[in-house]
Amino acid sequence: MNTALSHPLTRPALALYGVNVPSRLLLGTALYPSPKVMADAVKAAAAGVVTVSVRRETARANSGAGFFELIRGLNVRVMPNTAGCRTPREAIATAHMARELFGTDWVKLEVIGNDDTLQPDLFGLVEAARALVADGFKVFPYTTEDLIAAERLRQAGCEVLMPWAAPIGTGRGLANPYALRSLRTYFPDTPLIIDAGIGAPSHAAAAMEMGFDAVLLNTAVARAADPVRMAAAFRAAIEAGRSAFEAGLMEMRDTATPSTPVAGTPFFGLDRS
Amino acid sequence: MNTALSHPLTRPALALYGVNVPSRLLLGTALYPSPKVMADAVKAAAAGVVTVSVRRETARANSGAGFFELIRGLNVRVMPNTAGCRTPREAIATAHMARELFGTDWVKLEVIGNDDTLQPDLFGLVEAARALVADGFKVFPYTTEDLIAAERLRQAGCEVLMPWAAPIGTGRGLANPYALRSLRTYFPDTPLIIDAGIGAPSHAAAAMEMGFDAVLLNTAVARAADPVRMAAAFRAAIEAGRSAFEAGLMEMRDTATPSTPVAGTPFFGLDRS
Amino acid sequence: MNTALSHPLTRPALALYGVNVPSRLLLGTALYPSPKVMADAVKAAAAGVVTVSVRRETARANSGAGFFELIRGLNVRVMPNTAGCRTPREAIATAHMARELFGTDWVKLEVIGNDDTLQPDLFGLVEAARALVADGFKVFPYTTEDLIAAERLRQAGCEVLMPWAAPIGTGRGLANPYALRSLRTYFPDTPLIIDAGIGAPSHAAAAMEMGFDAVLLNTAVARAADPVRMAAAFRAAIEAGRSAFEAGLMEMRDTATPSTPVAGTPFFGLDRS
Amino acid sequence: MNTALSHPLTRPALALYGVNVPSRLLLGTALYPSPKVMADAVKAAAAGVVTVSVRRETARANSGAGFFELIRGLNVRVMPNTAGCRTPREAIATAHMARELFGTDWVKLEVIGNDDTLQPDLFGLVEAARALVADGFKVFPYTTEDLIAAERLRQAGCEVLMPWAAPIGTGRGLANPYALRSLRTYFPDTPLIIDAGIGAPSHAAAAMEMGFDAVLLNTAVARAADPVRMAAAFRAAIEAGRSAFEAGLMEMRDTATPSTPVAGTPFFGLDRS
Amino acid sequence: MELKVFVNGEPTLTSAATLAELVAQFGFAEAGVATALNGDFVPRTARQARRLVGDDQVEIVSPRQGG
Amino acid sequence: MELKVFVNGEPTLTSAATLAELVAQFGFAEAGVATALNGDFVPRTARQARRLVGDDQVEIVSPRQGG
Amino acid sequence: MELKVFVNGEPTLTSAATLAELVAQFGFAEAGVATALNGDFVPRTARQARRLVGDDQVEIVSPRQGG
Amino acid sequence: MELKVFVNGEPTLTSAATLAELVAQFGFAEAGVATALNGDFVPRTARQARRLVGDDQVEIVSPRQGG
Repeated sequence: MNTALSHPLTRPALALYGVNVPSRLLLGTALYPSPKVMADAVKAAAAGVVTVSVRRETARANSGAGFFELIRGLNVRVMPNTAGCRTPREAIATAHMARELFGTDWVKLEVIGNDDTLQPDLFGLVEAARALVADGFKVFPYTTEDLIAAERLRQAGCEVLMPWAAPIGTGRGLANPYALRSLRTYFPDTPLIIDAGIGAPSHAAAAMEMGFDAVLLNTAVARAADPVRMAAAFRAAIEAGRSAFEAGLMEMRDTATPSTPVAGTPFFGLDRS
Repeated sequence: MNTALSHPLTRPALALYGVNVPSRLLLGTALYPSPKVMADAVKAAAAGVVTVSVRRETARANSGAGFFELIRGLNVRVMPNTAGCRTPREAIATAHMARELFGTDWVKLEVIGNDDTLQPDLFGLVEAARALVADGFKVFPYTTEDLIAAERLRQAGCEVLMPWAAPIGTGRGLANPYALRSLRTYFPDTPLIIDAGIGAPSHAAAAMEMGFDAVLLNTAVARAADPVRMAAAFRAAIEAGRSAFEAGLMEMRDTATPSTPVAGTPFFGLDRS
Repeated sequence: MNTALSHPLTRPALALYGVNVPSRLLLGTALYPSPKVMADAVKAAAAGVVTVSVRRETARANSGAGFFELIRGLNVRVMPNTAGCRTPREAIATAHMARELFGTDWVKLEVIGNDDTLQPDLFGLVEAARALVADGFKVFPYTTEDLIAAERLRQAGCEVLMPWAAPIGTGRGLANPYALRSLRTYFPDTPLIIDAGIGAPSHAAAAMEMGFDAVLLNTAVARAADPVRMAAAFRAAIEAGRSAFEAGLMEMRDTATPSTPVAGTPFFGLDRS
Repeated sequence: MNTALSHPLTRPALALYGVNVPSRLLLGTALYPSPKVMADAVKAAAAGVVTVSVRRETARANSGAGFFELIRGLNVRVMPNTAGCRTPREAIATAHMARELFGTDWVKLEVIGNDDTLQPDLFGLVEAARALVADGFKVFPYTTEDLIAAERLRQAGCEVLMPWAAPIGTGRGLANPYALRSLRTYFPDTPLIIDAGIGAPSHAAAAMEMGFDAVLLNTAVARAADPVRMAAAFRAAIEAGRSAFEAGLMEMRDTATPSTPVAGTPFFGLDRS
Repeated sequence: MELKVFVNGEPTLTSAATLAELVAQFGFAEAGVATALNGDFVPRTARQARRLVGDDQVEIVSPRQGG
Repeated sequence: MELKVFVNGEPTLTSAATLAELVAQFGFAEAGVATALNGDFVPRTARQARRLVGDDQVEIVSPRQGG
Repeated sequence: MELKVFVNGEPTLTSAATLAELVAQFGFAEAGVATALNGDFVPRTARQARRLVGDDQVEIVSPRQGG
Repeated sequence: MELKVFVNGEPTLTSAATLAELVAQFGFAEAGVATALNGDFVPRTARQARRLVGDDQVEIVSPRQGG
């Protein structure tokens, strides 16, 4: 977006834990048809952060090294997650292993309540966040639109919150826009990143128009017929939504109002029969 | 969108009446705070077409000349409208006057059924379209999502249709997405431009994701706090929606599915108490 | 609904072409598992009107007589339709045949634009309505939410309009509530009956809450697992929606407000830590 | 609904903590224009349960006695709430005072996270529920659609859950139908009562059609122009929604399908020009 | 001598001279059906007067379920 | 001798004999405006030939913003 | 000799020695109200035994409308 | 003499005395994997000091794709 890019000063960068992130699109690295497509998608998305995980290594495969090389080559900030963790204890140990491997104290904290819905367990999440903050982590909790959980996460020391749009991988978009608006209103100064459930660029644009600070997604790009092209589409949609938020959207109206001036309409006032 | 722009060949240009239009955003020229802002917005939007009108001239003002100069300077294709016309006869005479003044046979045909809703009068619209096509016009009818009216307009010789999203100036977005999908499915090969009712870039992106060919809007840009920035936002959103349509959106799912691989999850299978 | 029934005077009956109809539920007679279930459903629905059709008779079957007997036995006003007619001429001849057979000048006028969508052909509809009114019919046109078509049908002499909720048999409910509200507002004194597309009692209740005068449906009852029970459910939902409309619905609010009084809350003002 | 009432055996009564409740509508007693209107509304609603509260008494007013008399006269089961409580400790003490005053161990447990949104504090809610169950209460927790909180409340010994539709007093209806469906699916055998946020009978009917067991509301009735009539409307809508759920709703379809038989359509196959 | 007409779309040979006779020959109760000829309604009372000619398109309908 | 006509809805006395003269008298550039007479378009090239008569309804329009 | 306690949030001087006496002094029917002391519920039967001390926080509540 | 421990959930016989030796025996680059023992993280620098005992639950993980 030339215009956008041409007003850098009017565009406050996104600051997360004091770090300026160059883009409001955070992208996952899983589910792509190939590592090359993943790398190309990350570039096309101009992603500000990429999310990664840790998994059990096997002597034969030794797959970790290759993947890490690939990621390093992207020159994008990495945020490991604790995906699949069911308890605070698992999430805490996983976060520590990830910090050592990836050399970053940023962590996308997932504590999943059950395997069907992959819904955040808000209770375990707050407990794990408290412990990890105490251990010096910069915690990015994957949470719901729940206001009180958000408050507790802030009190636990989370400076950024990541509420879902809808359950992971559903691509349903904003399942509860009303509650998400309340969350945004209620935490005007906390960076809020919509994480999970985004299925289309229009969903991401709508989130940004509501004033959310960024969007984190994976499946909608990785599972597109053309992931690279879709990554570029999300990049543009997120810039569009952010620009619209900054540019001030018109008010929705109930009744029609002409755009073309009414004054001087030809034939006005003549017998129209 | 770099990626997008880097695949020009994969992106069939928008052809309207055999003319390749360089952008899928058509922009109105009314309601801006100033002519300068309008001109800057048209540039920021990289609009493929701008809409204009004809209005009664007065000896003193003689405002037409100045406006026309400004528009000519934009080097963008012009499409005059018949806004405010209540009968086919008015619309026909207005279209002829516009063709002589603007030197184009393109016309955005509006026949408004009533002044409150500014809703298209489908009956007058088809009648006027038939007459104007016979007079050699390239007619772009502003219509509703009505399938049968669409069929009659096609039969009348309209090669492009412009269904509304919602009434003019309401900014409500797609009021009846289900019916708009049917229209798109029912006319797979007719260029369909969503005209009127778009209030936010996410609305425009959603329309493009549904496979509509372009979007025509005015109020949402002109009435934004920062019209130029908003124009750029719509440009990006429309590119995003079109790219997403071409890139193949993921299927929406009812149930969650993990993005991060499940295989190799640490602590899996251990006693989790 | 006892209370409702106990205020008969406060409940203006539904008057259609000067005839007081005892219920705001109009029910179709097709698609039921058996004639008996149909008859029981009509009774459970306490339907004010039942819709019927005319179809080609064969010497062998001679099925018309038996059906007509069954319907006569229900002691409910009958309204024949012109379902399946594609042109005004077909609809007009069909309406005449139906009037002779059923001995009523009421007709549900359908002129279908195409067989896939079964969408009303507004052009043929207005033409046929004009002719049938001239022939002394009481025309109930099956139309869309289009305001201008509604105006033309009124001018053609239709004293009642029947806009769709969604295409026939889809059960999608109110596809365009915004446009339906406009229609209701725009024709405050014309009886408006929502016809087609209703899938659940909550859809019917919502239509009545918006101030529509009645609901006509068929598939949602006939295709229910238990049509008789579903008929009773729709009856109750339509009474509920109408009562709610008359009783004055609360305003929707953006922000929460306590129902239980705040004054006198125990422990108020004490240190809550 | 005669039909409904005529199949008592086919209608499993609502059993809450082993008690058969005669109606699926639970009604609040606050915000009515007068005690008489409240009493009449409870009767018109045929409410199965009414909710009440405890508030600070003053020597002069001594208003408690009169209110309690009125409620006793209604012969409806009473459920006191802990409205306004901000901490588990307040809620626990309030529940005990209510049990002593109203002579029931049923309690609608509210632990409110903040005064603006009146949103349940899921953390305090679970803690208070655990304590109250241990003290022998039958706890009806006012909660959100959160699955994990629901699981913890069940584990705490709550045999009934009361998820919100939307924040208290907003009348917005089902803010997140998708999540509410998941909750219903996930707890097929737990009585689930939709509590708060219902604004219109159609909202209540929709909740019942989704398979929820009952609806608890207050503002939508008390703040109606005619609360008594609105109470009757909600009663009918809830019966309608429940009957529809039991009767098996049709499947929503994307494409139209005729209700009137196609076979034997007059003029079929003739030249239709 | 027989005529070929179309009854409800089916080609039919008939000796009936009038629409009334045709209806009778099919064994339909006079009041049980309604008729159209070549796309236009023919009232019961007019069937007797309406003589058939070759290739006439006859519609004979009766009451049926409807939505 | 003067005629009364309506120009853009306003009653106007004019000595112009033709539509072309009327446009000129108003000081409009010939190519800067388009015209209609009594509801029908009159091309620029036809204005000279079109004589005015009493109560003619003349529309004179120029380019303007549109949506 | 008088004690200062808080009754429903209001500072109050009372000569009541017990919670039961306080309730009585306020003229409340014993069974018409429920009580809490310093945030904890005090059953009716325990009010007599519960002696008041300075700055006690007393809650005295009765039935009221609720949602 | 060999110990039975669980490595990433799999029962394994090993002669390694410490977590560091175990990682080495599996052929993992020391810095290429992270480890946990019985549910708690063990930093790279602490693996040498951490002696294995029977039935220890060892997790050995490396970088992978994530959402």
